[in-house]
Amino acid sequence: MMKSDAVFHFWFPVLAIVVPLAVIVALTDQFGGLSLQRTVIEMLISIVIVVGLYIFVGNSGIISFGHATFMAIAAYASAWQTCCEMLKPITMSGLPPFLRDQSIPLLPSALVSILLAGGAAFLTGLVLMRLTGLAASISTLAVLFILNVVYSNWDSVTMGSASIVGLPTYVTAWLAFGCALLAIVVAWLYQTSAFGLAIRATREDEVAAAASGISLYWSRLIAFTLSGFVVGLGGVLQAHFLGTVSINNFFLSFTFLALAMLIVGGMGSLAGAVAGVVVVTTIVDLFRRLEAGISVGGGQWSIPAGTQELIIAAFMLLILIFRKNGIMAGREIGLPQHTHREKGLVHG
Amino acid sequence: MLEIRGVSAGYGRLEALKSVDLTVAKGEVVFVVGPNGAGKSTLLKTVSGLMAPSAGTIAFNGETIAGEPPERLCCRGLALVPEGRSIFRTLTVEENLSVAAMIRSDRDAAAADRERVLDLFPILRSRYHGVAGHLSGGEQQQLAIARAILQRPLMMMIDEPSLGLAPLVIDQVYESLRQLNADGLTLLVVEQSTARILDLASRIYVLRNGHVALEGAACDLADGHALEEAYFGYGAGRAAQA
Amino acid sequence: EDPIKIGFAIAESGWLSNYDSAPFKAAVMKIEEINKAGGLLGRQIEYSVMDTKTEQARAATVGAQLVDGGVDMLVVSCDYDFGAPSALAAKQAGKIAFSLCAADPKMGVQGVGPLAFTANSAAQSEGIAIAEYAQKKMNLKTVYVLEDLLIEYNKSACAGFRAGWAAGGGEESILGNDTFKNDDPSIASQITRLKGLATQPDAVFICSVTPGGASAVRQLRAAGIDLPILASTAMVDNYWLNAVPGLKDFYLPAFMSLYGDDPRPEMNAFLESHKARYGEPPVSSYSVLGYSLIEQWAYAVEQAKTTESEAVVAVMNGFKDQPFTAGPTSFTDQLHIQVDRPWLIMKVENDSFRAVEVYRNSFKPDMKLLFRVGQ
Amino acid sequence: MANIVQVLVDAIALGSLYALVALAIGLVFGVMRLINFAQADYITIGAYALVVPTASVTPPLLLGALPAALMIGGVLLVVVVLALATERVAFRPLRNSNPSTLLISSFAVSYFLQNLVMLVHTGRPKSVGIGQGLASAVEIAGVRIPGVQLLTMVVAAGLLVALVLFLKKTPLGIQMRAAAENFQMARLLGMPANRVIALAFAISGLLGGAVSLLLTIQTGTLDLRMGLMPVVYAFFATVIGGMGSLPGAALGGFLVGVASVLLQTYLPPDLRPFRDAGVFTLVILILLVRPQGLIVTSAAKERV
Amino acid sequence: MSRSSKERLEARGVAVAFGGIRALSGVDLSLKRGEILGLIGPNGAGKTTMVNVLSGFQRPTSGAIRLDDIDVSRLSARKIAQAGVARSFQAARLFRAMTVEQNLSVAAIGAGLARRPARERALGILDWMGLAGKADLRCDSLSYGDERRVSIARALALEPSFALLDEPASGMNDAECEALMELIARLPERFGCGVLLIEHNMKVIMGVCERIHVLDGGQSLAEGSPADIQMNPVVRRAYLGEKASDRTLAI
Ligand SMILES: Nc1ncnc2c1ncn2[C@@H]1O[C@H](COP(=O)(O)OP(=O)(O)OP(=O)(O)O)[C@@H](O)[C@H]1O
Ligand SMILES: Nc1ncnc2c1ncn2[C@@H]1O[C@H](COP(=O)(O)OP(=O)(O)OP(=O)(O)O)[C@@H](O)[C@H]1O
Ligand SMILES: [Mg+2]
Ligand SMILES: [Mg+2]
Repeated sequence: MMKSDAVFHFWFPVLAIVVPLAVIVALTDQFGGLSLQRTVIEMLISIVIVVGLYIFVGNSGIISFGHATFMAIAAYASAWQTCCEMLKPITMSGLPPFLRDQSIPLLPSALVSILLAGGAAFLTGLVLMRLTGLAASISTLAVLFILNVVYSNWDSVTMGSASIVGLPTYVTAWLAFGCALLAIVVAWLYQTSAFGLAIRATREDEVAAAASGISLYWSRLIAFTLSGFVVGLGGVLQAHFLGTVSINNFFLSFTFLALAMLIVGGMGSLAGAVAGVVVVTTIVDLFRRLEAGISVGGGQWSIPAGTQELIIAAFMLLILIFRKNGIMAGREIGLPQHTHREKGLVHG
Repeated sequence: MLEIRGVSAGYGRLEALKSVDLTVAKGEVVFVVGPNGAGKSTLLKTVSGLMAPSAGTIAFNGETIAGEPPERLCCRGLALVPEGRSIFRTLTVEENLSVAAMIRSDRDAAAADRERVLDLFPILRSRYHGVAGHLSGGEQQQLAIARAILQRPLMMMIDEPSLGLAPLVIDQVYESLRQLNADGLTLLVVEQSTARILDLASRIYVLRNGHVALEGAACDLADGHALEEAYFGYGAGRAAQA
Repeated sequence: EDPIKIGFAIAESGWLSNYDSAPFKAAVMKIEEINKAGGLLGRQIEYSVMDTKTEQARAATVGAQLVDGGVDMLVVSCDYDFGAPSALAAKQAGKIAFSLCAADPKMGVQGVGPLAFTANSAAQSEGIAIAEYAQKKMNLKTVYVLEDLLIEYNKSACAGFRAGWAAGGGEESILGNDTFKNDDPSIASQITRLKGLATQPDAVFICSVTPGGASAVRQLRAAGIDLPILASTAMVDNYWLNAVPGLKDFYLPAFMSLYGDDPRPEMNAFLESHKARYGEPPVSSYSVLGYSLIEQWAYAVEQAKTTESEAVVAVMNGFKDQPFTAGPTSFTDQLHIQVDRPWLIMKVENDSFRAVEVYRNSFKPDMKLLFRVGQ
Repeated sequence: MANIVQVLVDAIALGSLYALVALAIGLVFGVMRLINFAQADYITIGAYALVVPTASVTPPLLLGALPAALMIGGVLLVVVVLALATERVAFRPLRNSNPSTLLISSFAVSYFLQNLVMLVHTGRPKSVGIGQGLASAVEIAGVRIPGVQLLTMVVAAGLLVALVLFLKKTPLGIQMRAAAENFQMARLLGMPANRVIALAFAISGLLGGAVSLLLTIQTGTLDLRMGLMPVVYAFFATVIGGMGSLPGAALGGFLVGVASVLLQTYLPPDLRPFRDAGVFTLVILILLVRPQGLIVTSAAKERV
Repeated sequence: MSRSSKERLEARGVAVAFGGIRALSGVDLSLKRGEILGLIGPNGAGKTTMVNVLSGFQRPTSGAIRLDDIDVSRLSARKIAQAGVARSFQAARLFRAMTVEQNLSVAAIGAGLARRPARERALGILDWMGLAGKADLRCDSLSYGDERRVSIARALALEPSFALLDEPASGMNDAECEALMELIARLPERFGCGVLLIEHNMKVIMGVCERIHVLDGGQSLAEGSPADIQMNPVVRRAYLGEKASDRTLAI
């Protein structure tokens, strides 16, 4: 096999995800309306977040409810650094002076925020990754609640449960795309690395992995930290897309939605993570438009307000029932002959 | 008692059984042997109702049963000891046995049967209140067989009874199968190795790649050559014609 | 001539829709009245509505879409958190954003920006008003404060209450503070603490909203605590009174009475026209704020003779006790929220709210209190 | 002294409520590896069944207008039917799926039900005044016990004992545990396994209905999210108590309830808003010390 | 523990009790590098428990495990694996959603290799075992026999000093057993490791073991050469059965 051929093979699953995304971004950027463009940006940010979530959840098989925590940490950190110079001394009087009285340029502040999210994930993981299975999941849920309680009542720094409003909104479609690309590449490099292989083994069988000399703790801690960084990036993007940061946006419903996207797509593969986001976003947007009303043959037609949520819930259930392992069923998009072999049709 | 005609079954696109014919008469002990992946377990799963056949008919005691749910078949007197034991790991040994006896209405006889299997497998008595999941591999296998005996079926299907059993215990199991058969139980047994089966079997089927490669009375196959040929496929063509 | 366009970026679904819908209907009513009377600056007013679905991201998107569609003014959700994203979109296009009933001063100059207004009073003002009323008119000397941590509105109302009470009766007359969460199934330990006080207070102030507030009142009464209960405006509606049949001695400040006993004739007139237009009284007294919102803006436009934001804002910033249906209204170039508009004090009697009297607070919250700095 | 006793009573009362919910969560988890978030909506819908389904904020009573026995029966029936319906429609087809898929499917069911209630009743909280008499407190030796809390304690303790006996001693209970563990094998042994599993859901519905009533009597209010926090607490309770152990679930429920009340009571005022952070930290600490939970049944320990 | 090859793996007076059940009581067992030791005994004799103890999955209630005279009883399963003791399981326990090559690579990574060298080692072992063609198959599509072979291969990918194999031949037919015997017999020479082999299939045990240790009821019953064990009346009574030699044991 030629070298470049091997490289192409290695990167093909990533290309198969990224190229269609790029096409979507280019098309909507050129031809889409405001609402569609914003939906696409939201989708790309969700990809960053869900891919970040996937790095841990998908590879380790442990559901984490705690990742919104790291997003919140990054988003708030970014808000403290970049938001509303005039308002900060009043509403966030508890901030240390170097933050309270000045703004920090966007790029360094984003990097610092992401580092903070990753660091928080590392520290959390240091404690929690001794746990496995359900205990680990529940403890991440506890972390989510703890952060929520702390941030919604630490009034002088976080403005409590009120939104911090007025962050610079610099997130464009192409920036979001670039970040999604980065997240996907990071996830791919990780999952194909030795660390990725090791943690996938622990997902399949913890006992056999231990017998193979794999440390459950360290492999999970690495994944947890890395995914903390990536969702931190997602948090920063979301903050600077909406222009507002609110702790309530990083709580249960958000967590459930992100997990739902991951699992609908199939949590066992990177392609699944992305597919889940794309499919769920599309369905939501479609029914949102139907609810707002479309013109059919001259007349206005719409579904009753509030039915959108019902339909989306039913839709997700149907996907889960008919594709138990999600849309991609844990597989990456490989080159044709590759998928053939992987499916194991050639029987021994 | 059991009549299987042209039954096919599979997993998704993979067809594991291809038009299999097989009959078991009342009181017979029929063995099914064959290499890994031949479809032996699939055959038992299909008969017991765990899988629906994609074609063909299955009749038990003269009534067609294809497509009936396993709980109904169980009530008709068909028991299966599936591959991989399938004991209830979180239940105690006692509860595992109780569950099997629950469908029986003859309580006294069930209690007597329970004593009988505990005598047959004394290790189960000593682990009676222990959790079944903690048993050793062979002990679990014994529990699975004991449970099927307790069901007091008309016909018992066992998938690889000797799996994980010590040689001595295999002897006991085969001995008790012989006794049960003598008491009127019909048996359909899947085995991996042909070494032990000849003196218990009434008839033997060799399954290969989802086909019946050879079928015959045990005494006809006693020299073992035809059996081995069919088994390993040296003369697959010839055997199929036979 | 081209019509004037008003956009509504409000919640038509999700929990916030319950708060947005009543003032929205009243706002529409006012627009219709203006149109019937010949329009504004001789132009008819057109309005369009888009649903934020009670999501911040949606709120930002529909705000941008409405502004993109060329509205002259954007009406945004009742709540600061969900109104602000739309208001920011308006700000970027240089348009006025007017919140139906945000009670947070950040929906204004220091938060969203100089083009943002809200039709409501600051939550602190409610707390101050009921505190002063209780001291001066009800002659209560000591109080115990129960704070629901669910939303900032509660915290602000409590902050206002404490400041107002301390101003009149001294810090020490607040015998204690306790907190609870709106969704706590039980406040038994809070009750135990209250009952364990060395001296029982003269009243309890609860800054909360339904359902948690209603549940707290029920549990207080069930525990045999018959003290007067003071509360904030959000608890004004009758519907939760089922939870505490026979409730007595319950007071709060409100915008207006929906039951025809408001001492102010303009409120009753509003009530009548609402019944005429929709066949029923408003479901919530917040309704009048939406009506008054359009009234205030239209008045400013008329004065400015243009819909240009800067000119209109200049007029509005000059309002000083300008009489509108909702009450005297003041804005300055620093404050785009009311801090001492008179309140209608109401109490519960025969399982319904009854108007008592109109009360205007004398203690005005300063900026520190409004933004709860150092609280 | 009386004060400490009072605090303990408060704590145990809240703990019992969480224990009741935890029993339901634990039971269904036991049979299906499903952490059923829709339990929250069973509770909510049971409570909403008390009033006529309408958008009005002051709806007339429906089941709530019936005499007590009928009302209780009616609410329990509604929730049991609901639980069975969700089992049949959503969870049965997903049997054998991995726990994460099941969990997400229960989110979907929950989301569906919540929005259904919202569509019918609107999102505005409502109120019902049932059980006013029960809600008021009795004083025993200076200790105040609201009737409904006493009832909660009794019901929780009674149901715990009943359920444990049912699962350990009755044939149906043993069958349920068997079917929970190995569905196919249970069928092979002649059990109507689908019905047996559905029974577990019916019981969880029964528990849900009981919680609906107790909660409504306590708070007098109906809200879309009224079931959520109890279920979240129960969720923690089941795990720290030891998954698969009903006494563990109940114990966990007590612990979170007690911790919550004690923190509320003894934290200094400035820290009281952070009460729940304390409770959840405690959850994490317990898990770190006992990852399998407080009560580990020997069956839960898997051998290699 | 460092990874240099060890010469001897020993159990000294190992006892394991589960509540009242004494799965092992005071068993001594020693495995040298390069030898194949059979471990047989009736069901429930404690064989799997012994492997669990040796591989760190079960703390002994008393007694010690020594690797070249270093006490490793307190080490975790992972550390012991890294120190050179590999095991297979009674059920294959493969990483089912991964390919065969990845299964082996995981063990190589566990032994400290990077991704690329791990793959090379994995492919080398697969090649040696005649499984090269299956390197890229997912394990959930393997036949039963291949599954068992891969699980052995995975243990070997640790390049262990000692390989503990728990009933590798169960569920295999006669021909497959024979292939497996051949494979096991070649392990010491190829990997330089000692092999502890648990089997109920006497053909396999008698065919490849140099020494056999018999457990019964958690206690050592006998140890010796295959011929000795076969003729040992105690072993025959407890385990093999009286009819044993005429059928199963034919070598
Ligand atoms: N659950 C399954 N999904 C997909 N394919 C399966 C499944 N179970 C068995 N197969 C395939 O069906 C074929 C027949 O399998 P079956 O288990 O019936 O064989 P068998 O004769 O019992 O083999 P063994 O001796 O290994 O038990 C094999 O190719 C096997 O890989
Ligand atoms: N975790 C446990 N709890 C209780 N008893 C146990 C546990 N693990 C093993 N045992 C008991 O210890 C004994 C030894 O079990 P072990 O699995 O070592 O036997 P074995 O020799 O491997 O048997 P087999 O040949 O059947 O696999 C068995 O009787 C078993 O019931
Ligand atoms: Mg088989
Ligand atoms: Mg064993």
